[in-house]
Amino acid sequence: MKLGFSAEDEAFRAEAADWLQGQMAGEFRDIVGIPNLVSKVERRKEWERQLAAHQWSCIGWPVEWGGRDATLAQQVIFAEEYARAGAPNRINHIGVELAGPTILAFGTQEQKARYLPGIAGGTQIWCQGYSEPNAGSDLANVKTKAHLEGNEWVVTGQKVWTSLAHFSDYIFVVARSEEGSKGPKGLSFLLMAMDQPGIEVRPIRQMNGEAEFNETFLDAARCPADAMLGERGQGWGVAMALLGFERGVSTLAQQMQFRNELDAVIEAARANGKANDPVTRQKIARAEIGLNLMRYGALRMLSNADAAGLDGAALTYKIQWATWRRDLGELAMEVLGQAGEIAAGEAYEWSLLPNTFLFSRSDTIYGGTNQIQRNLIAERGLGLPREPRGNS
Amino acid sequence: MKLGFSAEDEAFRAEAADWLQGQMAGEFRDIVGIPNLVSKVERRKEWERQLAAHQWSCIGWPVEWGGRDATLAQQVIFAEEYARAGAPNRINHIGVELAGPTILAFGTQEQKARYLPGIAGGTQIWCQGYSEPNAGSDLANVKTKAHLEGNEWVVTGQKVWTSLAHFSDYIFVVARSEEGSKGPKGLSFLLMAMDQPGIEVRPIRQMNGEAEFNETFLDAARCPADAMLGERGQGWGVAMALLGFERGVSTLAQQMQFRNELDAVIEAARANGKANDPVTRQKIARAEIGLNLMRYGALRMLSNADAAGLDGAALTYKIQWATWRRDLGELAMEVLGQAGEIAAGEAYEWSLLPNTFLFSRSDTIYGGTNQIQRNLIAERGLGLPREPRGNS
Amino acid sequence: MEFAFTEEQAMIAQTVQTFFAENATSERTRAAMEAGGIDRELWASFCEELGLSGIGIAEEDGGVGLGMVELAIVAEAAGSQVSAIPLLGLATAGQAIAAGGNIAQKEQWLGPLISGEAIAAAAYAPALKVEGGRLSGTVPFVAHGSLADLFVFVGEDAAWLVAAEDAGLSVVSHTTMDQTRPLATVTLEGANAQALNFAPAREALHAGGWICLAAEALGGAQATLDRTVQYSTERMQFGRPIGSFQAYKHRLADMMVLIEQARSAVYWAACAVDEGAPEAQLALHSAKSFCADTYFECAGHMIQLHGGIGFTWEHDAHLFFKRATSIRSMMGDGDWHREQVARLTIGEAS
Amino acid sequence: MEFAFTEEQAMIAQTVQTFFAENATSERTRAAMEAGGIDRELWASFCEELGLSGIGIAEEDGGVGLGMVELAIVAEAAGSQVSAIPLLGLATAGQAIAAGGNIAQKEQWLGPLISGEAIAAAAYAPALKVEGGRLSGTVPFVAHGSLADLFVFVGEDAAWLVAAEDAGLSVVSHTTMDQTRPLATVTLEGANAQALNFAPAREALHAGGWICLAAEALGGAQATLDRTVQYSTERMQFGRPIGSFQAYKHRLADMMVLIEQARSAVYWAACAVDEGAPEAQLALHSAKSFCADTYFECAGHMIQLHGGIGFTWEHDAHLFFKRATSIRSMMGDGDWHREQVARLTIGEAS
Repeated sequence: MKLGFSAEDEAFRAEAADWLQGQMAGEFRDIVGIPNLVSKVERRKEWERQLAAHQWSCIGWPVEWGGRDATLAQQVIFAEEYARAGAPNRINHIGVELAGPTILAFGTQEQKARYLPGIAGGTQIWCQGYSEPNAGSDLANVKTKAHLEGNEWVVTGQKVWTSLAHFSDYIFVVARSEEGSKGPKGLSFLLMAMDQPGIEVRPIRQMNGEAEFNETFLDAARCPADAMLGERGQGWGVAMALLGFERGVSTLAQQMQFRNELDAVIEAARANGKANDPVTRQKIARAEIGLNLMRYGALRMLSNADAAGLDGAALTYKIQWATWRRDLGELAMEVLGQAGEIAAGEAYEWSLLPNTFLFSRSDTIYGGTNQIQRNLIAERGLGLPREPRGNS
Repeated sequence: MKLGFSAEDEAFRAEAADWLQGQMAGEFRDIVGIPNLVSKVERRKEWERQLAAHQWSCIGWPVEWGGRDATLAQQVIFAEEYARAGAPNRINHIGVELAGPTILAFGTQEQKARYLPGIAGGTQIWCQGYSEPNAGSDLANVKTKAHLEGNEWVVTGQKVWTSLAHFSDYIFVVARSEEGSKGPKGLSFLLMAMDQPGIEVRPIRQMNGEAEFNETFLDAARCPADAMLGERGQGWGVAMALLGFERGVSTLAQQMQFRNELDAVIEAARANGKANDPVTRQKIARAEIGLNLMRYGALRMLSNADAAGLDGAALTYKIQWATWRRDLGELAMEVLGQAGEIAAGEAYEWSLLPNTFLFSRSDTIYGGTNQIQRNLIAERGLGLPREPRGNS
Repeated sequence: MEFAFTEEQAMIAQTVQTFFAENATSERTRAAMEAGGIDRELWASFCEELGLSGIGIAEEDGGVGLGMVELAIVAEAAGSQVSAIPLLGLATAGQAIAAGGNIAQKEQWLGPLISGEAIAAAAYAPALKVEGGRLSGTVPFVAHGSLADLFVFVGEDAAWLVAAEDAGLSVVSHTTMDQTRPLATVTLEGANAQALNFAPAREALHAGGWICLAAEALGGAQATLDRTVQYSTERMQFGRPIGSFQAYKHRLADMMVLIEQARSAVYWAACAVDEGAPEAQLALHSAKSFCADTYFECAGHMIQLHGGIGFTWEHDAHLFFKRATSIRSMMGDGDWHREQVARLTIGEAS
Repeated sequence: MEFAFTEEQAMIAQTVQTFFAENATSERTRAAMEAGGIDRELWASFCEELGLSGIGIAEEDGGVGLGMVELAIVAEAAGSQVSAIPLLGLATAGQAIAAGGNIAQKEQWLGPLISGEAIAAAAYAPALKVEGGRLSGTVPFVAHGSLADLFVFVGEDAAWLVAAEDAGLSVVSHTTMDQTRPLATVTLEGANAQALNFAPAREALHAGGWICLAAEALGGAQATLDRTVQYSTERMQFGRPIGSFQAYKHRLADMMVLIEQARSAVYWAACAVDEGAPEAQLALHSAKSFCADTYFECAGHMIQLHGGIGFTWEHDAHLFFKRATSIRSMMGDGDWHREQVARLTIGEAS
């Protein structure tokens, strides 16, 4: 058990920090520290291409696909230095962190060659087509249908909560390819281009006033027959494996964002004197402790990643961070007081902390609500009986 | 809507206060302020006979059965003055507050004449035979059996958590009188004398070191055929109606005990300086608010008692007080610090606050766990679907 | 001692609940959010047709008498629909003028306030300085401040009444998280101030405001519960209504436990004020802090238990959530009110 | 960077878990509760057979080397059985002597402590006064104080070692809520004190003690979860195992979420101390406060989820609950540790 980094690791850190800071102080200084995922999209695409050009786009991937085969320690270091330099959140995080690793795990050599360069190269943005209006917590209740027509899959249905769909190039879609099938059986995992007449995207405005999520309507949308990942009818397994990648190194990048948010709370408390209030200090301390335990939980989870089976720390991670961030949002508003309820300008647009307060209400819902997480923990982590399905 | 008392009520208050304070300063000063239910039993029986002799034993009952037909306001006042005078908790509270009202509601004239004078007169102590080892949360799963032999019921089975059984004269037993019946159907409600060879009581030691609860073994225990309250096989309805009386005026007496406990916490905080700590002050304020809301919830519940159906405030009362007291116990230990973990003498016996801390862990369990309470609130109060039974 | 509505109170409750349910619809509230945070038509109907805007103001002053219990009944009903009306201004400034105004002030202002011709706003304003009857300074976070015709400001040892048309007064409105009751910043530069009788004005303003907010919170919390219960019987997942899942049911039960306590708190405080009970201050601080927290908790649960649609703009859940957020921070946050409870219970910290 | 047990650490973990599970049975613990709060045979086996009592003490001082990670592994296993052994005294006093003792002190005491011949206790003792090498004053709440052969006391700017046999020292034992680690009051009247090197002694005592308590709490919390999961599959109500009810399952899930964080906390702190990381103090305060709260929460859930039998003397649930209670208040309560975290994060309050 060891937390410190080796001299070799520290050399890697120096290299990464040097390059990242140079970029953020130079050519890309106009996009330093953007927290959301929807602004300055074009410039951020340029930045992601720049990362790729210098082989920093997906360092954990194999060298042959544009990565560096980086060790866990190196990935941890890169995430830290990326955040420290103020580089913006990855606009293609779904491609780099979810689609890419899943294609690496399940794709044929031909599929890898077709999709990975676009992801690694920062030229193709991806989004995720899982949830449907009646398949939310009950994710396996997918109604979107796919059937083969010649050498193409034809897909019809409706996806919802498709984050970033409005500027994505590809979407992976879980669709029912086997007629008459029910639940997790008979689903297939398809990789589809967004730019086609059969796909329409309508933004969903959230309570914070922004629209990061979308409804995606598929009306005889098409993709090649061989744009299926894994076996036909076995898409559920691929879909679940992909969710496992959500608990990968990307959690560390996310934590850097959380660190910024907590630091902003502390700064606000210092500025208005709440930092002297013992009750507030207790709450800030709890947030500080919680953030550190997330960090060390993630390191534990990543260090044990080779161990077989789902580790406890990994199963509990989603509810942990979502709850932490929701609580941080509440604390932020307590610290800010009424000032936190006033927008800077005329538009209904929120600065970092009020936005965290509002947006974090969705954190405990998307990607599996806190209730679904507790089911998973109890059933998979503790072996308790499964929740019975009703008859319908 | 009115909280204040009329001049007539205040005159009643003066009379009650005068008598109670006189007693507690005089003949019964040796039993002032005993919080538990198990010490100085004989003297307390004398006190309860004294209450009866002066018609203060059960003032809400009809005059013909030893009461005063007191109004709600008078009952509220009496509960307040009883506590203010430091009179000890009623050892026969199950008789006076549960058995008595149930007999008044369901008993024949003959049954009333047989049982009520002993309760009102303070000469017969009662206990409650509901729970069994396999009928806890699932209370209707009673296995204790009763069958008629001549003009007697013969009862065999095991009851558990029978509070005060070791010095009770009577027990009311929910038993399965109809062979082959299941669940709430086929149960009968029997009133049985404790002093007979077929009944054996074994105390259960609790985590606080005391033994207020018991196991009660019935081995061909007997009672007359007409010692059944309500109809044969309809005992569940009687049993549930009795539980309704738990939310009666007796809640006010209980709240006076809670007031003493909170006052003790405040006194301890003043004594050791914690009263100056802003974090502790917040917690004490929450307890103070919670206690007041219990009081006004109880008054609301009692003022609406004539309204048909179960009122929301009544349904939520049990979980509210049980949770409040558990939290108060935790707060008490935080305020006391390590000093709270040391007993006064060599015996494993606890003073007021540490005892509250330990004993309150059973408050959220007996009489329906917090989980069962939430089921009741959701199903009866909000009309949500019932929890499905399994197959067994 | 009878802690239940009288027949008259029950009738008022039914009337106002129906009025707000029928008129303060989501569509109208959303239109008001785009129009400065007020549904003027609704407010006019409330004042003119319902005739309850004079609650808590004596009949000789043009009011309808009655008291804080009836004010709470109204605010509870208004809150249950997140109505975009300047009720809080009336409950604070109106009460302050009725209790601390002289005859001329009452005659000038109470009639127009009760009829709805004039809108009032009030704020705690410790930073204001007075010199020769002229007020200067900045007052932030004035609820519905950009709509007000009249302001009541309460300082540390004085209270003033200022007309919005005063040349020395200017208002900047803000885009506010809760768009149904936006905040404004009022700047005074030698504005002409009429003094109110400080102690009674402040006391009445606090009682009216805290009860109004607590009762709004109660009504809002009950609405989040009712709407979520409704949703839970309609929405199916895993082949069952989601309201049949025990974890879901228990969350709803927890909401009800809080709400029933909030109900006791509101009407305890209202009764205690009406009866001049010594525990009135304890009750007011308890009600404001407990009800605001309850509303916030319940509105959060409403979002969570609605899943994805719960955090969309289209769904009403966020209206409740944002109103709850604003009630929490308005007129003293929870920690402050609890510290007042601690002072009353334990005494000052040394 | 490899935040997982080495093979050696995994082996130690397995060994000590087996040892305590087999030997620190409920029967033996209950016997120890009636016998002053120690299972002497268990402690002797631990020190002599297992050979892990020298953990964290250098081999040249008679220890077995290794560090806080291994100490945590041992304390976690001991805590999971609520073992009645003076491990905390060793983790505090032993570490303090190893870090702040001179050669003579180490030679005199470390051997007997490691072999189990001598038992140590330690306490924060700001009220002690020293005059000419003689200590006077009262030290309350000394864990296992009535069994100790040796005391380490830490004042505000000095630390001392006092032998229990010193004529100037007397001990009064107390009936304590947690009977597996009773508290005593030690009174000193001119007792002969040997000074330790203050700063390193205090630092080592704190690190050893906080890690020991946090790890005990982790082990205890995990045991409450494991035992409740076990019970939930056996106990039937309503014709179903109670562990099939969603509200019950979710409570167990909440326990697991806390416990996994507690596990991260313990080993983060232990690693940080072993590696001399600058964040070691932050980690220690985090671990002590978080793990103690987690244990208390989980032990409370254990009682609740066992229903009636959960609050009986006969069932083990109260042993966990009382140990959790004592860990919470021992060596700084949660509020104090969190205030230290706040100082490290925000700075001093002004």
